[in-house]
Amino acid sequence: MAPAFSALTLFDVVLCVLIIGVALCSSSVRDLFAATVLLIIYGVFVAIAWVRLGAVDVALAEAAIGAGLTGVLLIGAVARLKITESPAAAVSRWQFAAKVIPASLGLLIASGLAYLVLTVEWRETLQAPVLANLPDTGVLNPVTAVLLNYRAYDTLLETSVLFAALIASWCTTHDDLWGERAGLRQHTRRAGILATFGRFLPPIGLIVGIHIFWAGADKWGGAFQAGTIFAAVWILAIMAGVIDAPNATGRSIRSFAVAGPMFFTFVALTGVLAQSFLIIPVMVAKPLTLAIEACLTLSIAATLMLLVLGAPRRSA
Amino acid sequence: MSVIVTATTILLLLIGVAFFLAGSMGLLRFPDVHARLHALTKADNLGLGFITLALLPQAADVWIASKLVMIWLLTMLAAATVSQLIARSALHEEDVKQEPGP
Amino acid sequence: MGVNLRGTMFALRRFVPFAIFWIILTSNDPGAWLPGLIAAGAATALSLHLLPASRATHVNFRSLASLAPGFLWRSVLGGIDVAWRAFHPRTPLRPTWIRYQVRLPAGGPRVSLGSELSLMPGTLGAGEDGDVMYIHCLDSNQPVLEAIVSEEERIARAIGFDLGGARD
Amino acid sequence: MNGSIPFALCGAVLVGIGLYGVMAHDHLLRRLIAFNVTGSGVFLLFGSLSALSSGGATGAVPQALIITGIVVAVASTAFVLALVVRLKEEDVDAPAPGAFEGSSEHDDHAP
Amino acid sequence: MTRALPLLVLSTSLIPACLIFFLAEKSARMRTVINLSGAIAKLALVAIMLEGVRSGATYEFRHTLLPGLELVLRVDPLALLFLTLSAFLWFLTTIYAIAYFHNGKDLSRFFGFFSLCVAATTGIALSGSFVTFFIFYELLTLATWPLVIHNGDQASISAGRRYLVYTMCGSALLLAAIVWLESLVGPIEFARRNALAGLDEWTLRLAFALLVAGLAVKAAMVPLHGWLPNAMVAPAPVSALLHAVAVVKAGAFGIVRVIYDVYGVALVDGIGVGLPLAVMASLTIVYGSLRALQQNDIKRRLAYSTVSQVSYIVLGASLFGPYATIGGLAHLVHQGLMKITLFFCAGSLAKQIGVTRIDQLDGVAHRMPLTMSAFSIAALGMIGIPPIAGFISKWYLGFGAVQAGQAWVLLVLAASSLLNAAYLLPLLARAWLRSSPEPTSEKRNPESDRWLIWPPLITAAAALAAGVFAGFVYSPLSWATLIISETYTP
Amino acid sequence: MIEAYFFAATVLLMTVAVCLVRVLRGPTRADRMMGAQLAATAGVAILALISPAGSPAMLDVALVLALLGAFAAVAFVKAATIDGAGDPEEESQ
Amino acid sequence: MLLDLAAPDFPWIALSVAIPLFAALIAALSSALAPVVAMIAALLCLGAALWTAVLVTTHGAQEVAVGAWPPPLGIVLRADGLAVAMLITAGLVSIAAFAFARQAFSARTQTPETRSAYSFWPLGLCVLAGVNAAFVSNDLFNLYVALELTTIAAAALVAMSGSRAAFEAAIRYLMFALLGSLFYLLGVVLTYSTHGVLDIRLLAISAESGPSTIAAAALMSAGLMTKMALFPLHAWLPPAHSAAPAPASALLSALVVKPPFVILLRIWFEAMPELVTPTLAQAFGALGACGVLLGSILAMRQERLKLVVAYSTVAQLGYLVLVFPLAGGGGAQQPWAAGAWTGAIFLTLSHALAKGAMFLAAGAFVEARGNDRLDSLVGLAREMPISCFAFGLAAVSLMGLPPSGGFTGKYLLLTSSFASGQWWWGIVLVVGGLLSAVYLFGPLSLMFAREPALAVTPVSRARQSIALLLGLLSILLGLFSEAPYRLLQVDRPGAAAEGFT
Repeated sequence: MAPAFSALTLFDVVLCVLIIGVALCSSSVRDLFAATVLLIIYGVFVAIAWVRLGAVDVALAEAAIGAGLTGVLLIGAVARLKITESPAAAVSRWQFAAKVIPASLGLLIASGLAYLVLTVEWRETLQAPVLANLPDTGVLNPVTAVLLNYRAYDTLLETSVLFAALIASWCTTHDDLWGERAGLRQHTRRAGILATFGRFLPPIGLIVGIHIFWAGADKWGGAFQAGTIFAAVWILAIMAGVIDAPNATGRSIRSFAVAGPMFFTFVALTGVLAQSFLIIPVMVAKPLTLAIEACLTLSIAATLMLLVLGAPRRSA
Repeated sequence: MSVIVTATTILLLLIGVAFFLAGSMGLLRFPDVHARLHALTKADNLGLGFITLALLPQAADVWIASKLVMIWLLTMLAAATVSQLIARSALHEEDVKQEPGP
Repeated sequence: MGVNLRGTMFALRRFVPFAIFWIILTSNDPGAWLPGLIAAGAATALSLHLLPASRATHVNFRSLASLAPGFLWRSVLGGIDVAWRAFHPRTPLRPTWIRYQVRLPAGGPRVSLGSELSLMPGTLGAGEDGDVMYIHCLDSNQPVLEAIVSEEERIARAIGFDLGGARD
Repeated sequence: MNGSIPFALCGAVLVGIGLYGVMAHDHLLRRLIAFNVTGSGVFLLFGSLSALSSGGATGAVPQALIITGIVVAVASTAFVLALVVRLKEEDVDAPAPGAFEGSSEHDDHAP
Repeated sequence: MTRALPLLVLSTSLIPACLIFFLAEKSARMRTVINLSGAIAKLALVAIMLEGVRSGATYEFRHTLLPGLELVLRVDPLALLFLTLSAFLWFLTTIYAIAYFHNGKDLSRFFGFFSLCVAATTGIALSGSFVTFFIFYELLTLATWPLVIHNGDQASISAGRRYLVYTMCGSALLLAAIVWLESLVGPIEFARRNALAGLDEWTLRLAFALLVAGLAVKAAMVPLHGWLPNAMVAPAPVSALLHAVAVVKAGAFGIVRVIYDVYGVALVDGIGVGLPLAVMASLTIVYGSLRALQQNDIKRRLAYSTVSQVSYIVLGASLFGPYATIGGLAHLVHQGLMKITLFFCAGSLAKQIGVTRIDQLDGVAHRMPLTMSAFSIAALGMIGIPPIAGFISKWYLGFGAVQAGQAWVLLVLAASSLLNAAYLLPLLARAWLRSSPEPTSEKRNPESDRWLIWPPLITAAAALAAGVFAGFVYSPLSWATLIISETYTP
Repeated sequence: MIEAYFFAATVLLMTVAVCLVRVLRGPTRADRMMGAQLAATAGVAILALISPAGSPAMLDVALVLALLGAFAAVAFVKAATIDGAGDPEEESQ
Repeated sequence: MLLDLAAPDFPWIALSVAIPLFAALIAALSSALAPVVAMIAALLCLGAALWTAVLVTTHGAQEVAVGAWPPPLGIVLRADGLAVAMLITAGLVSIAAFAFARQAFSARTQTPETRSAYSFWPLGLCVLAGVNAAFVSNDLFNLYVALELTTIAAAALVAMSGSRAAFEAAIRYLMFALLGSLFYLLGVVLTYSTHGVLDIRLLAISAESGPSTIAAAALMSAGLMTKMALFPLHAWLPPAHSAAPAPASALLSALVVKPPFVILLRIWFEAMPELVTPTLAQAFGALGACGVLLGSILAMRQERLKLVVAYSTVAQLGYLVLVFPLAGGGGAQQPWAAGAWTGAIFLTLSHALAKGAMFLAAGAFVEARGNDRLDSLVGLAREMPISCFAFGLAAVSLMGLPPSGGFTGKYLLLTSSFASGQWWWGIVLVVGGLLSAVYLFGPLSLMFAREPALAVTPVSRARQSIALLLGLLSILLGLFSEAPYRLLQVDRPGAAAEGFT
């Protein structure tokens, strides 16, 4: 047990204060772009917080998604749309109320939760059964065991959420742009800095991603983290103009995006042979889990990539 | 031996942190975007380098140590590249006055 | 056959670093060798797809290694330089721009020149326009032009490129 | 004091801040940012409560749930963003008063 | 068979309704065939049941809605009284309507809803439980509304709106009262009398008030009658339906059911709500007659007359004496026969020679003698001239009132008869005694369409027969006596 | 030793906190973006510093951060071009 | 290996999630196959649900432990009466919506593939999968994911028409829905952290009321109420439901708002019945009553048919939460009065069918007239009698007039309100019915009006009949309530009969 007040605690407290500070700034700063940048910074610190909480898997996900992909997503949109807050909108009584009521509600909820945190005796009872049944799951990473075995059904639905979001975001395009490449038409200077970066980094990202995927089974990481990394480097290559963005009508990209959930659903359906659903037999647990994860990783990568690029859009 | 290692580590840590501080100071105090980019790119990467260096003796094995170095290299690569991009992005044609040849 | 052999060599020159990278990542876990093979292979294939092998990408590792200490040292100097200016009460800066007629071949070499300049004292690459590279200098009193020229020559040596030939 | 108490409190505060942002801002993207803050606040609270009760690291089940939650959140964010961007394009095509009041170019160099 | 018969008789109009909706507009012949065969089948079934019930048989159909809560169709004498009336009049009205709407528009829709209306009326008549009654009562509202607005013009639509406002509010009250009572005692069936015994008096009174208020809307009792005069903008067959066959009768029938089969005479008497109801009915009788006097439009005057006449039924039921009740129940039929005759004739007048106002009636009897003869018989019956049916009802009502010790009712009856005479006789006088203002040089005989002539003649004859042959075993009066003997003997 | 690392990490946190001023004040977007850049680098350093206290997994987090930290800036420079999908280095600049 | 399809433990309910999911993926791959695949999937869903209904009525509630992991470690799918009834309804409505959508969104008739023709099918199937998942799942977090799946697909359906208004409505919807999700998630987090379980049944065993349990329940309810558009969080619904294309509106209004209500029922009736205090129950009822009144009044003031129908959804959803003050008591004790719980579910079912019918009919009107303004409904009773009839049947059910499913539900709720002496809720029910008559007979009158004829684009009778069938079903639900009633009683939570104590 750590001593009452150590450098670790100091660090934790400073980290927490900083996270809160960044969140506050992000919420109160007038400039939208600044708010977005602050969200990225926030993501970095939250990832560190997860590390401190011993949740490496989450930290990986937060680092890849919170600090990486969400940043790309938001910054790209905000910077391009050049949306900023109106300098001084007319101040009315209502506007005042419109701040005070949410503020008091926020305060109420925050203090209520804080009160609960300090007074209630919290219980975590599932860690023991998770570990006890680990041998039957074929993996050694308990988080992966939960994601792909104990609560694989959650994961199945979750990949469906991603899939639905993809179709949904395609649905926002202009009718006449259907069949065009995803997002804007990217172009770069040939052999420029960006292009070179986009040629150089993806292989490294690929290795890191595969590593995270591989480590996911037994140590930490997994399909989502790896998929996010793949998606990120894929996007980089597209933004660097090295490869073309896929188009939504292309059969191959559709297959790519659909393969993971489809295979997963298929495995789930084979469970009916055993009068159940989504059974991962102990005998083939490891290979089957890895196969599902691999398919999911690819689909998550493709889906996130397409989500971040967005629907086909007209160049300004 | 271990005292020396510890002392070195702490020294390196201090240097690393100092460079980070320098980067932040530069970011705050320098007058324009490009000057600030100098501070960001150079100081922080150096700071990370020294911190990596400070960590190397404590690393559990050589692989961990190499990994730390890899991370540093990767950060440096990314930072150097991106700083150029930002610099170019923030560049306006009229800013470039001098035109000496090589 | 010769082409194939050269292709294999090119591939191998990339495969090996990737494989080493993998081994470092996995702390040399023997169980991860097989996926490592796949990973490094995939990375190589991707790399060759994105950046087809050519003269310009042919890096001489030995000269690169010989470059490293100097580069590191200069980047330390760069860090100290900028740190000094940052902490200095008056922040002594005389920023200026240089348009440098770059002689290295386009692509990796030029980008690495820009990157290295960005880590060295007083200079910051800002991309190119045609063959002109924009370089931002923190202090116009520093002998930056010489530093740039010598850096460019070092890189040319490392990739075995004859600068004189490209000079007009 | 248990090590994860600060994080739990931090999560609680983040939820409050985020909810304030969601309700107080009228700009869609700012709300989206606030959503993300709230979401991560909830997750942080979750993780730290789990760590709190197991006296150390966050349990595997909460971790898995949080990862699921993060992915769901990023999917929703991406979709909302796509909608917002598209709505903005509508505004450009045919300027009309609506969701983007004051969306005209604001001076980038204002302090 | 005993189980299926009520369902069958219901389906004789329900099935045609469903079929007709899907007929193409132009297949008029098919429509007629379906309509008439339904009507004839229904008459046949009714005849079978009349015979059966008189000899003591009961027919019952049950369908479980929720466990314990059943849709009950039961044939008892009271049900059969109403059913016979509606079956008979449906048949005639159908014939009349086919002729009336010759080459009209939206007829599939019209006849569909028309049949649906009759189905609802049948259902109301056969209802064996309160919920069943309510179901068909609401169905009637819904099925009538498209008929009221059939013309589709502004006046019809606003009349339709008014009709809905009244009836929907009424059924809301009714529903609330039904559910309230059922939440206390369980599903209420009409056969199971005295179910409410033991409930708190004020609960009973309040519920009774709600029930009667809900039903009085359809029965057009003052002050809830406002919809009825407006609804006369609907085509004549619809008015016939509203006034004689279905809607107002359903309300009155419901009140009778409430008094006799839900509360029971003794209970109603015990909680003392009979007299107020009788007073209400009397007020309505007088008020309706007075308002009728003021109308110049024929159909409007007839409408107010309905307001007045239907309350005879309520009055009879609320007086409790066997004679009064017999009078009221008989009047249910008598009024139907007479009123439908009047509306048929009014419709023919409007359709054939464009006469809609009273001041246009001069000499009309010479142009349309048959129509006006029927009209006259019905009008005289309304006034209470013997031996036409109306006289029988009034006689029994008066007798019953005296028997029940409510002699003041006689005054009401007398006043009402005078008023009836006052607003109906001038019509007859104008039609028969005056000559038409312009020379009658019509190219075609306005009575050439026999399908418009026969129905009023038949109903007029029936009204006459009901009076003359009141002692005949199947006459309305005898049947009412049969019903009442069951109520009062046990 | 761990304590020292954590102290150093704490100082780094504070360094980043100071830099928030730049993000908040701008004035240009590039300035703000630099804040994110700094946070990513500092985050890598912090993760590296606290990793000896935990599992080597933390280094993987640092690795991911190092790899992806720069991406937002790339998205930014691209979005800052005229059509939002270009390259600041293009001749049109 | 032989499959024993008739075995009571065959995981039919899991199929009702997996089949539409699989179909959505196939539909995303090939837009040519999509309409057929969607229809087959919906039919299979319905078939599975019906068969489950048979099994459930004969063998009692069924459970499928996904992956054979029993809770608390795993997730349990549970088919009780409520779940199966909802599954059947979802199947019916989606079949109708898909059949109606075939023409507008068929890729085969439009070459090359278009945006909406492509995306409708996967999204529609995702909605079906999402609501089915929410109906059968017994795990609080899993329900969250299911809700999110539904929400995202539904919001995309809102945006599908591609108009500015549609995008605005979709964003507004998402903002509310995401806020709701956050509240719900926060509640789930507190629940798990307090009790260490997510399974509703296990929670019922272990839940003792502490401050965190109360907070969790409150937060989850707030979130769910946002998602089901309960007053005062209803503002998103009307623009969203009216902006979507007709078949999508049908799915949205009929299905998408239902899972939050079902979950709300499960949380309060199954997991934490002892938390409900009389004040809380009355507060729920008050919100519902406000929703009924406000929704109805706003519905009267609309100029567009789809908005009228959408506001009517707000009103109708208000009825449902009256179940909280009315549950239990005398009404649930008598055999003929199954109680407010059953009543509310009857209302839910019939609302789904009727609203589906109404939106499909409205869709036919829009196709015929090119817009959905009320004044362009004039004369449609002659031009499109089938659709008008369908609209009328649906209106009957929504007004709670007999004989319809709406009436059965309303009768049961009314009985409960009188039996428990809470006549004021009875007044709300009665007045709400009258108000709904006002706003529904308005459009109906216009249809019957005879004004100068407007131009009509013909809509095939077959497609019009789809709405008619749905409307008819909502009527038949009332006429044949016994079987659904028996189904709903399977594993009815104790609190539904005994009331909250």
